[in-house]
Amino acid sequence: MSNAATEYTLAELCIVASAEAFRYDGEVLATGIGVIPRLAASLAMKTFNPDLMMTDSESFLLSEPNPLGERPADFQPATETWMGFSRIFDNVWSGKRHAMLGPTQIDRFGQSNTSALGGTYAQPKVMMLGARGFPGNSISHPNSFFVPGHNDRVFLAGECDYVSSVGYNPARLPKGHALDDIDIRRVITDLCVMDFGGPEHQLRLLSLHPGVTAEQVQENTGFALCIGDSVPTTPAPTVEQLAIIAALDPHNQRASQIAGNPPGKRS
Amino acid sequence: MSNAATEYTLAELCIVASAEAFRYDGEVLATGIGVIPRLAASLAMKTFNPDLMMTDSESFLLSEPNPLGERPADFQPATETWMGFSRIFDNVWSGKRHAMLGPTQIDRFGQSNTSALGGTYAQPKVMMLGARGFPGNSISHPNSFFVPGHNDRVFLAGECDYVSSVGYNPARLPKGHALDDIDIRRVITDLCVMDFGGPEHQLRLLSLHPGVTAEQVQENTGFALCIGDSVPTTPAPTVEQLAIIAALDPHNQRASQIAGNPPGKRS
Amino acid sequence: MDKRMSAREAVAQIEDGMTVGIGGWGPRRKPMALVREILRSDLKDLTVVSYGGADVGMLCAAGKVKKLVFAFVSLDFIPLEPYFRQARQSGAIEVMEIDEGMLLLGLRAAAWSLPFMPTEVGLGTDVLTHNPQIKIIDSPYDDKEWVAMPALPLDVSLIHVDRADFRGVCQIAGPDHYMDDWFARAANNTIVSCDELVDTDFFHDPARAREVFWERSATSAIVEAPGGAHPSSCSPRYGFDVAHFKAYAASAKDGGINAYMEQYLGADEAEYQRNVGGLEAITSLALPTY
Amino acid sequence: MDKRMSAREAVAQIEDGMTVGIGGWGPRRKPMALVREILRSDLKDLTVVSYGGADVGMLCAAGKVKKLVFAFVSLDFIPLEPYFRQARQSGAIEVMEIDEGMLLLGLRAAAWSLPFMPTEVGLGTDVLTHNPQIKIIDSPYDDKEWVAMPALPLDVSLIHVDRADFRGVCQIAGPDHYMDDWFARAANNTIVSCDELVDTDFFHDPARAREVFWERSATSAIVEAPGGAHPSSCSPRYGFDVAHFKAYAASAKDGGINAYMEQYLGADEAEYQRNVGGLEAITSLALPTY
Repeated sequence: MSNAATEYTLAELCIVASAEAFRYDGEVLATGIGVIPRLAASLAMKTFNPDLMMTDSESFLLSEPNPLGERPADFQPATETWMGFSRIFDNVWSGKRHAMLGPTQIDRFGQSNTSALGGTYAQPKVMMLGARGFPGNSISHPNSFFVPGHNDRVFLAGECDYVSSVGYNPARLPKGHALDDIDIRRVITDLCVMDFGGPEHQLRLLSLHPGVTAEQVQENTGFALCIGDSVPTTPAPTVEQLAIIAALDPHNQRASQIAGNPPGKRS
Repeated sequence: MSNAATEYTLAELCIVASAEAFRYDGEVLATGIGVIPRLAASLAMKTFNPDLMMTDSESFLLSEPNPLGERPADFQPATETWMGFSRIFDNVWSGKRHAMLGPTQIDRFGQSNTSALGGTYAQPKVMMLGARGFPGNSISHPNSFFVPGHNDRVFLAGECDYVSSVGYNPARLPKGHALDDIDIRRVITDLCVMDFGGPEHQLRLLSLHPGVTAEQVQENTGFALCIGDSVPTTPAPTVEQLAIIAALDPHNQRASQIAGNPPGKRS
Repeated sequence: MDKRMSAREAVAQIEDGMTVGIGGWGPRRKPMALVREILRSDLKDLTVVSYGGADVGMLCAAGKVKKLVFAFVSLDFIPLEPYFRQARQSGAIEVMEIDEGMLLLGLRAAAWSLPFMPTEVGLGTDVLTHNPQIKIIDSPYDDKEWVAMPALPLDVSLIHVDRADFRGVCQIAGPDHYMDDWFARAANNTIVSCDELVDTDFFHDPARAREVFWERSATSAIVEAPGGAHPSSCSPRYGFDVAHFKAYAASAKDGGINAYMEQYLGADEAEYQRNVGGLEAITSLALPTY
Repeated sequence: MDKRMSAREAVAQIEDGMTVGIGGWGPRRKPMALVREILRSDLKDLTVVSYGGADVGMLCAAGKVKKLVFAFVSLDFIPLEPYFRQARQSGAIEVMEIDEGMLLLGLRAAAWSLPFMPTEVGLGTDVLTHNPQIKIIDSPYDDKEWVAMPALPLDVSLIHVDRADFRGVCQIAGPDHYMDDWFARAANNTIVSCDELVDTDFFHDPARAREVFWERSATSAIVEAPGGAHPSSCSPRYGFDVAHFKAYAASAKDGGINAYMEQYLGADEAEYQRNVGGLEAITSLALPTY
């Protein structure tokens, strides 16, 4: 698995970088919502963390991830355990899960917003999905974020318009909890990989995608990032990883996930 | 259904008298623990309350009660709904159940004991089953009692040695509850039928089995009963009821439920 | 007890101001024939509790909803429900916006006759900011604070299932029953529409009885409604209607709910089905691939 | 992750003083091969949580139990478990005697990482008199008092299932899984014995996957133990052993547990099975009729 590819798309780079978030998870339910997070979790399960669990996005756990999109008529999913939506919460509240999600806003505390933008709470300017399962996910188990368009509207300067998920915000810390109990893992974007490992849980740059500069990331982020002296480049996918991704995504849904489907190495 | 039988056993009389407890229940789970309560609930379901629900004593609700004991090899139970033990509690806590049980002690409050007799709690003289589901049954839904041997050890003078189920005891009434919230229905014994409809929920004689006197019942009860001026005789089973009971109990298990299997009309 | 009745009779049991739970999930197995009957009625001021899809969007748009208890409203492949958005963005409805799991806990508390369920879910988020009626409590066993998620007792629940008998034994043959069992148990009056009415002996097979998720005492009314989940899915019978949902979403931008209802709703379910291409077209809709 | 190990290796993970949950119900599907391995060990001071049958009786009689958390102990057709009675009547064990549903709530609270679950069950009874550690709380939503049933977190759970694969996917094919899913979820370390070890692809059939009641992450160890529920039942494979239970009960009056163990226990499960007539005799035991 060390045969670095020379040609790959940015989406594929993001899939591989996102898969890394699940490497040391052991046996947890890996939930990737959206094409790139789902392929990332699937890739991790197919390669370096075979202990991961995954659903069919409907009601069963699978021993092998399903490929995305239409499947042959004779395709038999490798179901292993019924896992209807009500049972998902038994898992969530046990903490044995790692979700990777794409909220609309992420603030400097790692709080995120899936619900509403602007206006007032009684009459928001833009209504989105609602709080969904974010409150429960964020207080119960590790979470990572994937952002296909890194800009300062997502990584906003202030606090989220609506806080769907808890972050490292001392002002909101519940009694009896510690900031260190909150476990936000990786933030993968079209520009870079980050985590909240900076001083006082500051968002920290871990690696830059090829051709991206730290300044570019900072300019597109509404708050100060923790940037080390030398930031490594996000590793390229290997040829083997690209083949597995292609098999998991036979209809190339990944090509439509990042605007323009740019190559992974940007000039 | 008005064709009174002339020959019947005391057990059969008790089954018919116990079935009456379920007459006006509507659509609830009727749980009769033991041969006579189970036959009573089954008889009620087969005749005057077809809306009753009943389990197979294992894990399914039945549309028709199963006969007792060994059944023909080709017997097909009329399962209608999975009802494993964990789901029983969903039903219990909804209140849509009426259980008929046979505790070892019943005191003047209608409190009952299934757990321990004598000695100390740390070292009881006689250990029985434990509290079982009695605490939950008694606070959640109506309950009736069946006692195959009416005596003053069962209907004891003092309070139960261990209180498994709540009764009409003002000293134990939980905050925010009323005595009238507690719903003990019928107490059927080998001597009579009673309820807690006397003044201040006193145990009250409703009917005497043929050949039994009110004095005899009072002598065998450790506390004062409410006894009206004229106590009716427990109605005899009808010929039709006896036929249904015989079909429900083809191995005549009911014959071994009351010592000596006496006739219903005692001289 | 014969619990069969028409959709109109069933919906006539609902009163203005009642709290109505709706089963299903997003665009999946929603009791849409019953929702349509509400659209045809003059009911108003409902509090709706739902893992929301077009059920919520339609009822909001038609002015039936005073308050919505929800964690999300979505059509999945159309992530943002257009009429729900309009209702929120115009300030037309009150909301109790909570986490998906909190909604489940609230239903369970109601089903189990409890005032609340403790949870840490919601702590630190705007779920609590905007729901001051949800109390924070101390535990007698630790030094943490806990959310006391209040019970969500329902006056009525509306649920769609695959099959039912006249006494209210309901089978969900699809891969997930979602939270429908808890909607059934949390409600005072559970109205169930079914794609197929069957004889009781259909269930005299343990494999089928396993697909019955609540006892019949938790069902109050049975409405025969083949294709009644349309345009949502009723897997494994039929998928959701992508084209219809697209037309529905488009109507929010052009014409509004009145135009949508004018075109499709009809005076009853038979007319609705003629307007959307017929029952055979509904039951031929391909299942979605997830 | 290959979770297979011998019963001895699995039981070696248990330490003196630990809290051990035991699945099954009375004489039904008890993990008796694992219980027997505890009998062969020098483990002591266990807190046992069980819907009890001979598992509890044997462990009490063999001096393994410091404290018992229970609602009942019974062999059903022999209502009073003889060794459990002896242990109680000699004051040999501490007890937390609670209602069956309270036990379920305590397991669920542990599974859901909650400190307690509110319930009215126990109010007015001696469950509370003798368990002062169970606190009564006020609700923020009404004026009643409520029992705060504390979580029952388990260090270890022992469960017997029909089939499992090496990764810990467990199938219970019998008519009821009892509370085993909650025992599995409430425990830090869930040790599962199985009548049959199967390949993973056995479960690639939704009907079988439906009989899997917890995800494999809730299983820590898999012990292959054909007939391992004996003398309890493992429906639909075999019933409980009436003759053996009668001999077991008789031993309590004559000879005691040492005589019973001397006659049957053996150095390992193979020897035990020879002593009780062999595996074929076990798997031929008729199912009970209820």
